[in-house]
Amino acid sequence: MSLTLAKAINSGLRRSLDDDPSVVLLGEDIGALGGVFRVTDGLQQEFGTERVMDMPLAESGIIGMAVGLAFRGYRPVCEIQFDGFIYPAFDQIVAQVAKLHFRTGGAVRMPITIRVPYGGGIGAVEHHSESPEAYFAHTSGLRVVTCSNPQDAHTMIRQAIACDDPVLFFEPKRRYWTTGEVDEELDTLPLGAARVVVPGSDVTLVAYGPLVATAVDAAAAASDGGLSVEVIDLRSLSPVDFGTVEASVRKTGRLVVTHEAQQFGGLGAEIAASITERCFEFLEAAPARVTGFDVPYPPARLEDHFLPDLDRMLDAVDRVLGRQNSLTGWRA
Amino acid sequence: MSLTLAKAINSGLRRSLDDDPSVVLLGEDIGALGGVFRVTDGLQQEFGTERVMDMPLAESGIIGMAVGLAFRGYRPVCEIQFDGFIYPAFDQIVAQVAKLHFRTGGAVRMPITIRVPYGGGIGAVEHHSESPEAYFAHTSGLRVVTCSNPQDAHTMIRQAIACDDPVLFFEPKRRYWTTGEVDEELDTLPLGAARVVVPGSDVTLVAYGPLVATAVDAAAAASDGGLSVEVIDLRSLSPVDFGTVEASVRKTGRLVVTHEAQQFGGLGAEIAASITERCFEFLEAAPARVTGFDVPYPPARLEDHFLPDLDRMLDAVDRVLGRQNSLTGWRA
Amino acid sequence: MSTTLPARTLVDDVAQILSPRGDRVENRLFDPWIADLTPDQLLDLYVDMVVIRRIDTEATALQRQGELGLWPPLLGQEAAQVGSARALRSDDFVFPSYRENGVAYCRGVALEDLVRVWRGTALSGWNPFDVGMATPAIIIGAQTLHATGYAVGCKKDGVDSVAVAYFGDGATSQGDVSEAMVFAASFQAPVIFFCQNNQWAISEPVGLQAHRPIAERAPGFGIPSMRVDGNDVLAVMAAMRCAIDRARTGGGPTFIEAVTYRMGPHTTSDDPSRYENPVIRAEWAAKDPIERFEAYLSGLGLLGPDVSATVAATADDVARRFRAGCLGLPDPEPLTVFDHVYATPHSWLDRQKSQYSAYLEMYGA
Amino acid sequence: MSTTLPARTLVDDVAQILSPRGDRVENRLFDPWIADLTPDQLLDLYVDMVVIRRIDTEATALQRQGELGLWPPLLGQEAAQVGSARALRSDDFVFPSYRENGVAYCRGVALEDLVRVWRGTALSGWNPFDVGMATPAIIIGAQTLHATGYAVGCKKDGVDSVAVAYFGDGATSQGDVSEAMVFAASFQAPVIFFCQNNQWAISEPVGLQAHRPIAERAPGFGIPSMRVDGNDVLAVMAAMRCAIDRARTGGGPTFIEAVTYRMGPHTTSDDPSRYENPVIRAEWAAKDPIERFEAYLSGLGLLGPDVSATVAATADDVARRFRAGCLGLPDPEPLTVFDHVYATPHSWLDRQKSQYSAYLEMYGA
Ligand SMILES: Cc1ncc(C[n+]2csc(CCOP(=O)(O)OP(=O)(O)O)c2C)c(N)n1
Ligand SMILES: Cc1ncc(C[n+]2csc(CCOP(=O)(O)OP(=O)(O)O)c2C)c(N)n1
Ligand SMILES: [Mg+2]
Ligand SMILES: [Mg+2]
Repeated sequence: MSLTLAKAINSGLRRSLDDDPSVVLLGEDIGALGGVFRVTDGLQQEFGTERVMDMPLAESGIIGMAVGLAFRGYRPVCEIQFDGFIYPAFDQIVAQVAKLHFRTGGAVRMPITIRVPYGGGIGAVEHHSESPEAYFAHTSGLRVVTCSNPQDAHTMIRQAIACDDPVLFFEPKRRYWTTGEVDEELDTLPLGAARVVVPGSDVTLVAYGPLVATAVDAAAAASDGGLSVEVIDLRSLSPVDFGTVEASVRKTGRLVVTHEAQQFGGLGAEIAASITERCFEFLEAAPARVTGFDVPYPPARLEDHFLPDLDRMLDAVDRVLGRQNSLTGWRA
Repeated sequence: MSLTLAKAINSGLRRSLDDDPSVVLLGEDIGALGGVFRVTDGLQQEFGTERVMDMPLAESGIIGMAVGLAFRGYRPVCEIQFDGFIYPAFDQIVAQVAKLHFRTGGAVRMPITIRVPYGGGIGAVEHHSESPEAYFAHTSGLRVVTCSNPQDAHTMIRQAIACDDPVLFFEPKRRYWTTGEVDEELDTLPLGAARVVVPGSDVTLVAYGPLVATAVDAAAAASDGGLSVEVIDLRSLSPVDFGTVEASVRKTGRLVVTHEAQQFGGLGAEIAASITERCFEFLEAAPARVTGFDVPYPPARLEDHFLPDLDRMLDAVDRVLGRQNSLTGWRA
Repeated sequence: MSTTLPARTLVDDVAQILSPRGDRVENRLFDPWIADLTPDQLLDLYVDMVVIRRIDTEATALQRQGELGLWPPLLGQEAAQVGSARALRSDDFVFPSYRENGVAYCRGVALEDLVRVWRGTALSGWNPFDVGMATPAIIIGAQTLHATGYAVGCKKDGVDSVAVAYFGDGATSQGDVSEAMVFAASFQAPVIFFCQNNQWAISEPVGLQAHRPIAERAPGFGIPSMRVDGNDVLAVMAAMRCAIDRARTGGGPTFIEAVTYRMGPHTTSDDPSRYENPVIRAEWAAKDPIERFEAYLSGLGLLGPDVSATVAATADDVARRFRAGCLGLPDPEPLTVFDHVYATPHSWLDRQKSQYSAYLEMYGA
Repeated sequence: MSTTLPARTLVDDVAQILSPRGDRVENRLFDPWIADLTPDQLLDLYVDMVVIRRIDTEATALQRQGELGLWPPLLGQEAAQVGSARALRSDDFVFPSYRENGVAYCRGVALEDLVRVWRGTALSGWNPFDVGMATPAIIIGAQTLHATGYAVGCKKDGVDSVAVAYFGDGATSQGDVSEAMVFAASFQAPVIFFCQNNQWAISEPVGLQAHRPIAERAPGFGIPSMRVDGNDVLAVMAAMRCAIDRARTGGGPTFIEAVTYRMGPHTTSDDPSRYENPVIRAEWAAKDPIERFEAYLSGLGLLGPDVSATVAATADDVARRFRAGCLGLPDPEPLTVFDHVYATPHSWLDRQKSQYSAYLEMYGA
């Protein structure tokens, strides 16, 4: 079945609602409207207002109510309408959702999934293009995942909902309309596993979510130039499947990490630091990062500069290979 | 004048209130009580309830109100009672305080200082021992600093308040009672600069806030064993003074970073990654991190395990030196 | 004139000065607050509403033509915005949401500045201090606290300026809005909470947010409130003037619920056919704020064919200039993406800028 | 018995069944709700209060002796806690703050489990599902949303269990508490908001949080509320039973403000001499909940010297067991610091645990 990424999540939600009566969907405008991206399209009609509930306009309230429902044995799936609107719920996520299982010595489970359309590239106004994943990956007790294609979108949302831990599920909104084959029965990889999407031997290029497609394009371009770039789709950001990344870097000796999020203190730093710790002696060059700048997400007319693209990825590939690149001769 | 770190901040606040009529202090219990750590002791008595204002019990409200006061030309200094209570204000900090200057093309300044007693080691109950600095260091538009001794506490709080950017000012609560000389006129380092507190040549040990004292002790212990450890007090976490760290690592070739905060996605990752980028060829070993574990802050009777101590720092020093250490022979 | 309001909701029914058909209704509380309006001033309110509707329509067209990324129409809310904004002084300060383009026009924002944000060339269209109005706040409810803090500052400064927070019915569910009421009451801040209840928060009807009229919420926080017909420009202005007077004279905060209807989509991206009942929509169409005021002014003999023609010409002219201004907005220079993150130098970001500048030099800007 | 309450605050004055001197006051609304209480049940309430005060005193002593890191006394709030908790069924669920140790005792929490958190051996003292009560919530106000969500779940399940959120006067300023009222009203959740207004949030008097009685806040959210003398165990129980009955029978949420006084410090770390007016404190001492009930029971002839001696002996015994339980609590094993962060394996944390285990092996645990 060929589906867009948005429809693949929709069908994953439908299957989860079907399979488990404790699953409930909570969010703003997810009912009659089907969500601003139509990811929940038709689900309220099909499952009723007790399973798919429009929520008052208060993110802390939505997550706090999900916590109470989880106490009662429910498995809430919350939609945060856009990345930039998750912060009012930060306290409930970080101080309650993430900590309750630990706080209660395992007595109270928080199988809550928080769906967040994230990232830029859609020409939106402020607060609609952010990549806040590092805040949550730094928070013990949470799992953080993101998908890059329709098949994963479908499988991973179902795995996230079925998971007994709280999961932040980041959806690459600019890829909602990407089409691909979806097999509802396919369940090849566990939720925490990364995937090598392009095998290669010269450089390891780690990406996730919206930038996987860009990274694959970069690898194709590099291959035209005779370079073999291995692209890894991280999929899980907490935990990171370092085994897969490490195996690749042991082979290539060179690592480039890319994400849309701001660089300072972002996931790229953790991946670079961890891989350096794990296979320092295999590294031929310092890992390079290709990320959004350390500025608030800029106005739409500037986002092409902010967002990592194929050229900036290739420039970093050149850098880790010690070839001529934009920083050759650059001095602070 | 010899002062505790808490009193040194108190005297810094007093000077700022004296020097600039636009400075106002906002917080819970900062008036008659003088704050739960007495950091604002006597200030409401001296400056009145219009300058030192007890706030209703709502952190988002406190920071949101500070934003409005900043619009009106004030320079608010907000106290968050404990680290774990900053999250209800996360949205106002991340989406408003951090972004308003950028959003308005420089028209609106946010010279807001947010004081946060942070870190563990005082045997407290949950939410009273956290180290959330990485969330804010990852947020473009904010500056993040922390002090480790009374002199810096005094000077830096005044610099933070005088700064036209928003500053998160993290106060190492378990060092509030540390005593030291304070010269109110001393103003040696800019707010963004790190300081070499123990010179050395074998290993660079980077610490900040509450762990600087521990790092200094570790350096002394190492020196008894014939090792020369250079200890850097980072002071500023955004921006990090990489120049100072880099100069040290170029000399030692070995880096250990320590903080109480959880490791995954913490500041240690950024420092390790950035230093690796800047002086890969000088590194003799992968930078090592000595941090809190990736668990929610544990109950008091377990915090000695969670918190980095002298022994764990020395173990990491051994590791970067390639000596026998706890991970020798360890396999995942 | 008295500025004392009872602690509980002032008016249980929606207060009007004009009926939906444009007939003058007696209102003992409100009448004195607009008794001084001259025919010229009445006409000005009318022109404002017509022009703002014209701008709004033009903006929707510009979006459809791909010239704007997005636009949040204020169709139907002209009276709520004009009546409230025209009650303010220039030294007052407005903290709007994203839908207050009518208010912005009244505050003197330049035409092209209205669309910078929606065209994506900037995150703010204007300098807030030039017009006494902050730029659009997109995080729902956050600005109510800013208005409260600003008002506390006015009080500290000993001036009688006031702050106004604009927000919607949906916003009342956000914790920040309740906290703003707590703080405003606690510090008796000279702030007006102006809620345009347009019946919708995107697809969610107001009944999901509140089981009681929204105006009833404030009194429990110690803030008097009024419920007013938001499609009646005179009633809105009267309520606002009354609230402002209270604030200026030390009476503290007031809450106004302007009951209106969002006649357009939530934004140009929205599709109300998925959730809106066309019958109810039609009912509200019959209460149009401009038609109502037109009828009233015609009754007063203020709106002959000449005047109408002049107003139409004015609106056309504004629309032309608005469109030209929009199309003329330049794209920002690449390296400005690094500007104004900080007010003072930041070593990390300065380095990043320098590196990206080297990158642009190598690969061509 | 009717469960309908008027939308507005039920009682403008603080409702009582017993005067501070222990005299029975007629209360037409409340009387029926406690008419069925037998002499034994009345005596049980008394014993609960005495025992809880004894536990509380003992805990303060343990803290002074260095056996507890901290303790939040509930001195003065015994009636508010016992009267409300004893109105509940075992299948109901309580979401407390940190001060509800009296409530926890009534729910059947084991004595040593009351102090695990305060001794620092665990972050929770008990399994919430064993006693129908969550463990202490320290983030002010957060638990009110949990109670609301839990109540929505009860409604979904078609059971008539209810949820209760306990919180303080200071908590009412937090956005979460207002949001909880929005959600509870919107979904007509069977939840009771039980606010112990003990006049203080650490050093801040309730007047800083609210200019109107706290009970007045709920009606604006569409939630009926009651204001009750929190030092009158019968009045508290009556209000709570009334609210619970409404919730069980589909009447939705109710808000109860129990007006009381924090007779101890905020916690054992606090120093009220810095901010408290001793005259007001003395006034409240005269309204002590236990003395009042004692006078009432004595008047009924239920509290002779024999009974009093038995009660004292019971309290002493509980205190002895409480102390022994506290001192007997074992320290947790080092590697348990990694347990229960996740319910399912997490590669990063598992590796970290393995490394720390190697470290402990090398350097000795
Ligand atoms: C914190 C936050 N959550 C969600 C949104 C998405 N959103 C934008 S407008 C809107 C509805 C707002 O409704 P209302 O307050 O009634 O204002 P109106 O749009 O009707 O003028 C929502 C949910 C947002 N902007 N901010
Ligand atoms: C979010 C948050 N902010 C601040 C605190 C610190 N704090 C602990 S108790 C307290 C006062 C609470 O007052 P109230 O709600 O009246 O409850 P009481 O202590 O009187 O029972 C404060 C400010 C906290 N625990 N959580
Ligand atoms: Mg609305
Ligand atoms: Mg209290």
